[in-house]
Amino acid sequence: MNKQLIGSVVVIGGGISGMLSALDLANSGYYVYLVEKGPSIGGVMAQLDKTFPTNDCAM
Amino acid sequence: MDTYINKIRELSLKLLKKKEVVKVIGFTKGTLPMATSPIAISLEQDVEKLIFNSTCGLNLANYIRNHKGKIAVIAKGCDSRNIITHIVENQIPREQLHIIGVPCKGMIDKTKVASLFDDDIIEFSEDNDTLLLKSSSKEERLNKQDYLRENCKLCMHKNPVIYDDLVGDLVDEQTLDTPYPDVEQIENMDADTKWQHFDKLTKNCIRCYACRNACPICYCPTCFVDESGPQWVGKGQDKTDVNTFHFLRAFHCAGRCTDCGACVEACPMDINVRDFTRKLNKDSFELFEWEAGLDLTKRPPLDAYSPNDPNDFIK
Amino acid sequence: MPLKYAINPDICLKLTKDKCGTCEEVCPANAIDYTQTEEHITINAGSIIYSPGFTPFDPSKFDNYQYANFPNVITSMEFERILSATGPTMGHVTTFPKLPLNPKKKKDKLLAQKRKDPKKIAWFQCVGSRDINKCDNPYCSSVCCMYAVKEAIIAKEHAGGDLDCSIFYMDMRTPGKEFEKYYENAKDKHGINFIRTKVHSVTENPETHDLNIRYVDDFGQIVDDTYDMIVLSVGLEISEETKALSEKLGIDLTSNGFCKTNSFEPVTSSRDGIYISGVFNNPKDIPDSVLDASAAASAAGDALSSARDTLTKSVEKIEEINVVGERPRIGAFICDCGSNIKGVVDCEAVTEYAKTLPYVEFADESMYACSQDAQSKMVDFIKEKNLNRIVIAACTPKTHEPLFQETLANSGLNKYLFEMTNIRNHNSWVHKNNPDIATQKAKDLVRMAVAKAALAEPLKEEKINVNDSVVVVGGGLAGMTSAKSLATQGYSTHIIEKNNQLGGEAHKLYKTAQGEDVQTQLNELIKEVENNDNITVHCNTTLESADGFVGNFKSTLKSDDKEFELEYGIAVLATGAKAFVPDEYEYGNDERIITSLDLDKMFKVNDTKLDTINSAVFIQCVGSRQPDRPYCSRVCCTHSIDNAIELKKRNPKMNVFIIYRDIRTYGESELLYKEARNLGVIFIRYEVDKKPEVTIKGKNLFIKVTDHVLNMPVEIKTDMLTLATAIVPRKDEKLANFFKVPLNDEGFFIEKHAKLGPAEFATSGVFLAGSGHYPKPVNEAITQGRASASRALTLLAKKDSLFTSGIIANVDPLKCSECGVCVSICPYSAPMFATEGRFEGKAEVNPVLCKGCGLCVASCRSGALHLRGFDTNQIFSQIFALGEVV
Amino acid sequence: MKFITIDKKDWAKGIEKSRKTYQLFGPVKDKNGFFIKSLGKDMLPDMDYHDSVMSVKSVLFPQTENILTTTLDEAQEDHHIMKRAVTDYSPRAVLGIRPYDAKAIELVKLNFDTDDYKDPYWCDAYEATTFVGLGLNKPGPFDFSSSTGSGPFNEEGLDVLLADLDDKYLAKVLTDKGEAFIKACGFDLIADDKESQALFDILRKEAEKNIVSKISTDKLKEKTILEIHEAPFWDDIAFSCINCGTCTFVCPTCWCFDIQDETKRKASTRIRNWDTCMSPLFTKHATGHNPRDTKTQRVRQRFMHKLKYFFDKYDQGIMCVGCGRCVKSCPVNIDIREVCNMMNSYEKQE
Repeated sequence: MNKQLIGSVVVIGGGISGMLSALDLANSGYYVYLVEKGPSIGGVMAQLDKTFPTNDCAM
Repeated sequence: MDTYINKIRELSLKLLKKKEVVKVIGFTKGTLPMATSPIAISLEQDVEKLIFNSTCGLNLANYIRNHKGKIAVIAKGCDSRNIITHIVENQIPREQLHIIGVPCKGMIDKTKVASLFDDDIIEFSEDNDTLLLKSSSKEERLNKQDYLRENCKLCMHKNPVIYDDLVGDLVDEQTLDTPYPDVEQIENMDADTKWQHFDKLTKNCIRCYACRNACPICYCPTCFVDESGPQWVGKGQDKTDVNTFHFLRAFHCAGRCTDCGACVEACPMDINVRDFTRKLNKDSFELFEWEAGLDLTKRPPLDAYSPNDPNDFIK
Repeated sequence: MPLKYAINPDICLKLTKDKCGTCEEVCPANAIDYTQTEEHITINAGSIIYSPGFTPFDPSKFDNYQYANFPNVITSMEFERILSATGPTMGHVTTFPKLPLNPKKKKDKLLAQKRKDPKKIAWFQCVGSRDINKCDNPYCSSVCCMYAVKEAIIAKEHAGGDLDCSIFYMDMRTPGKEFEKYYENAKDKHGINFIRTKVHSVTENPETHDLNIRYVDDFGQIVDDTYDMIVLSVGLEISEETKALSEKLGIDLTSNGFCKTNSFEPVTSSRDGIYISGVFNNPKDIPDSVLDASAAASAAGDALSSARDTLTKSVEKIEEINVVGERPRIGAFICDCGSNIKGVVDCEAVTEYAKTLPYVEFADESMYACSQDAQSKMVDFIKEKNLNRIVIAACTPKTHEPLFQETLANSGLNKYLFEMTNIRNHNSWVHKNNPDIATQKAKDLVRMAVAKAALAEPLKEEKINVNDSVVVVGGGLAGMTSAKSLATQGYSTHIIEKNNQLGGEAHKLYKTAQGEDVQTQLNELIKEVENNDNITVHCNTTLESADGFVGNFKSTLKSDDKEFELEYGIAVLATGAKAFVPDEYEYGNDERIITSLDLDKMFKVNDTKLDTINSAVFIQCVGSRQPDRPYCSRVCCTHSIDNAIELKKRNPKMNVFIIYRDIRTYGESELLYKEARNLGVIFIRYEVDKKPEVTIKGKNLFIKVTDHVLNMPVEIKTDMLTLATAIVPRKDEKLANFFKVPLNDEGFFIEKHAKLGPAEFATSGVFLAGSGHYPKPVNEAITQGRASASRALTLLAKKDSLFTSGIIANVDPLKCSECGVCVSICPYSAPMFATEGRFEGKAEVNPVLCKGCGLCVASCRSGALHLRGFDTNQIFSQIFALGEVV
Repeated sequence: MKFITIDKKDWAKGIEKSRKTYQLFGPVKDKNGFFIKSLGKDMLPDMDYHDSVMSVKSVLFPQTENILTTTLDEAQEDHHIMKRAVTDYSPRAVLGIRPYDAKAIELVKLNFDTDDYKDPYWCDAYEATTFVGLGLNKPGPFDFSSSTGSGPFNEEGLDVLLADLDDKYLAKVLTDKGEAFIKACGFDLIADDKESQALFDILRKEAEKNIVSKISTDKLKEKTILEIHEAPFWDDIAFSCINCGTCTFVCPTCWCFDIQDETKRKASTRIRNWDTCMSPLFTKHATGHNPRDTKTQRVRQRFMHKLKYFFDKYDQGIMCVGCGRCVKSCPVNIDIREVCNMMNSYEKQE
């Protein structure tokens, strides 16, 4: 017990969900490693045209 | 009219005597036959100077700002509506005002009357609905109803909306099926005709700004035309600049104008400035069911945002 | 469609045979590095968030829809790219969109020449979802109905109104916020056809490649029809790779490969320290993924709270140079954006032109102005040339302005001495075919930006002092969860609950959709909350007022006629919703007619009446999805089916009917639907204009409904009728007013952004969780509770560095006419009348409340209000600059 | 001195003839009143008018006048160099103006044409202009020109004075300029000097009988500025004033102007516009301070300038010719006659 906690988090997956987890943690005081297997982050949402139901541009 | 005058003097005297107010703002007789002039009476012996007749066409709400102590003001229907607008727009607190309401029977169109004569009118009097006029060359007896100002003909709020005293019985209000026939006429013009109409309308404007200065709702410390950084409007007689002044002023009055007619009354060039403001009054009425100066609790429609505001103009 | 390119090392000639190397030569940014190899890095971290996402279902193996063989059968993902302006057809909807697959293949080329604008497009729903015959995906993918509707509408927008769009579906599942309205609009306003059927087969006309389909319609008739294109609405799948990694990570999955979670800890995997989010958790759409993301951050952070701030670094602040009174010395930077701008605009000419403009001391062109090296060069230029205003002609300020402003700050310039003009989105992209005009326009835009920048003044950002305690309004599941997370991370939190106990509506629930007992878990959570030293619970308490702004709220609270005040920095609104009290189906006239929550209560107390029932009927959509309440209440389908299963389990002989409109068991809840049918629950569909009729005849209770299969009226005699009632918002206008947050037409709170800000409000410092946002089941309410906490935490963490924007309104008191338009019109209560001092009575703007929207500025007739950074003289000079000719 | 008889039948022909040499201005009816306007082709002055709404001062001193121009186009050699605006100063004649307006021009001249400084724009226009006046046979009830040193047949400032004798005009040629104009018209019927002058005298006396309105200015001079400045009546006079500029704009003697630079595209023009002491901008300093910040101060300034400062400075009487335009145009009926009398009769209470 009482092992020293490490104030960092690994986030696996750079889709919308992973990116936002990483941002929230980084903005609240934790060091974040964002790991993505592809060459860029953005995930499937980046491939969408518009989003339902507001027709906002997904990009 | 005489009963109104007597009552105005009586009430004013009472208020000054009891020191309920420090002054009474009303009209006094002018030096020309059809002229009256706003006056502030603070001495009891001066109440005899107060008069009221069909030539009191200016709006006394224009005279109630920046006084010390409580004041009384004589208010026709339109004056009272502008008093409400002033209260709503923080220009004077209600408590600082004693409103002597005058049920209005309409003001006369002095230009129209004068145009019957080639020379200057030297005498004017009225007896109920009859106007008596005299120049050095002729005399005319006129039916007052035929010589009402255009705004008075279309007025639907002759009685004061708020008041503390009344100087006579309330008069019957008219209801109109088409309250904006003049605007409709212009709306129905094609673009060219409309342009010509407005071009001709402001042709003689000398930019004296009497329309603005007679208007109770034009109370900005610095009017946009006087602004130099940035200079919104050129100051010369360039037609674009002249028209810009009139257009912008009208927009600043949108939803606030009571169509009291003081602007037209004051214009030395007989420009019917109401052609600008009336359109916006009509729009306020049709889009927001709004007439200015009827409600102490509501701000004009353009002063507030509601998600339910009409937005048909967004195509 | 990756945003960045990568080299496939298996094929690359340079890597395999050391030939070619062309890419290195042509890449203007020198981004190609052949020496990079795989590296193994070991990271020590406190927690893991696993968010691997999904892969779209591959329909190649479906032989009946012939995706692999017919060129005009495509997947929804492919169609999404076709609609996109940056996609292969640049947004033009066309047949044979994927061709030529291989330009050398003659057949492909010939087919590509047959391209035409489609007149009829069909969408097939549930391809790879809700299907165990063709694939093993019994779950609902939750998003396909929505995207199909969206694609159909956008396709019509792109192709023109006469495009015929038909969606073939089983149940239309639009249970999200504002979704039902969108669906109704698709039908009524956009004229999309919705056909409830499963298409049997697709054949192709070998000549035209038109597609013939055959299906059975609502009336049992066989219909043959021809379409130009078919879009397969493919479902979401967890990839084998993800499943394998999950096994390595040692986390339990459901039979479908999704992560197994508990409804009360919905983002926590079975392995300690690993949190999960996104579709891996359960099929879900963007806002739910976004909520998951923040919830996972909250859960991961909770576990590490004692180590907070130990590894993060803070940025060094550079002293600001005072430029007031200096003659403007403008640096103009023109960005090529690779070929994005330079491909169209003559950037060199624009740069040369910029140098000739007044006050421009220096102009430079760069390939990517946003790249690291361009940024550091910019800092050098600013220092070297003593620049005091910066103009950047590049892409959109929406994404890049903060970056450039940071660069300014790094070189000691106030970040508002900056003007950005968009010569990409507004220019090179739209004038692709007119490079000359585009160059001309770029010059115009640069000239205007320079004219404005010359008048830029350094602006001050006011520091916001943040009171770091939190008020959570509402002590239900969402509120308690939020409070718990915030308290765990060290913030003093108050829960304001109007009832005499915590727990809210959850007290009325029996089980979750995953079978957990609600009351046990709820009581545990209540105990945890009550025992947390950082949480103060105020029961029987109501909020009577709220003044102030982010970091500085102040409220009067009323508890048992006693009033007290509370100051706090953050508010979370978790006021929940309530069950609709029905006014139809004879409700209230017979004790056998009950609501879903009544039935839960019977289960909870194990009511003996349950043993006497032989027939039970559920009616769905009671008060939902009808004109006066046009939204779907989201939870009722699952709830009724769950209860139906419970009844069947208690008494397998019982006749159980569910009378429904669309069954909306989204995600893995679909499995419950399947189970219910297996157990013999009978589902009868009705239309909203043909509602079931309930009659009480003597001792008997009858429900008359038209059977959708037989197309005949049937009458069911029942011992119990459960009405699945709508969930209605509290429509708390008073509360909404206190915090200046909006309510939608139905009375649900409107979040900051439907997709990307679902747990917060546009009002800074106010957050949102639970059914006050939209009806939701236990796990989703808890997720949002956590998400709101996470969002609040990012704000609280910035406590000492929270500043207002410099772009705010200010008043010139000499011009103020005191008319109060600004005070009246401001949605944020920023302007007010000065109560003291030389300008008493004149308006003044509270910089902390001002959002810089400019409403007051535009409304001020007296010209007393100015928007800093967008002052009238700046806008005028821009306009005048436009009028000048190059 | 020379008198010419002009038969009204020959009037139009003569006028037409003068156009070869002169641009013509004269009274024209527009809406509800008469204005002195440039007479276009085939337009005749409407000599039956009584009075014009605006005075004749704008012929020499337009409400908006371009004075200097330059180009900002740096491609031009002379960019940013201010040059005098091109204005047409070819001969012009103003027909039918009333004697009090002509007198006003002489008062305005005191400002624009002095030994120290000659305003080139005004002086050039003045030089180019011939004033053909028309005696006022029947002055209106608000005309008080006889008590301001003018009158219905006053000759000051005129080049020709016409008397309307029903079927003919009798022209009194007063200057060389006048003579040149009459010649250009081809009017050559010389009338007897003595008889004609007698006729003018009778007409003047008849007309003056009509003037019922009078002001007293006799004691203005002996009062000190401070005395009148501090008189208690100013607040009362100013109360009703709305501070429009009507009175100053219609006034034939008000000469104040404001200078503005206007730039359109690359062309920059310096213009001068009529200004008005009624406007708060009139004396506003660049600092924002305004020494005449209140309405009362501005109203007082107008009357003090006209009736006291001018009187003291030039010793040419008051800066008012008694036309009565400001009295009739004022929206609130502030009457210069009353104010003048108040100032004249004011005795400081000890």
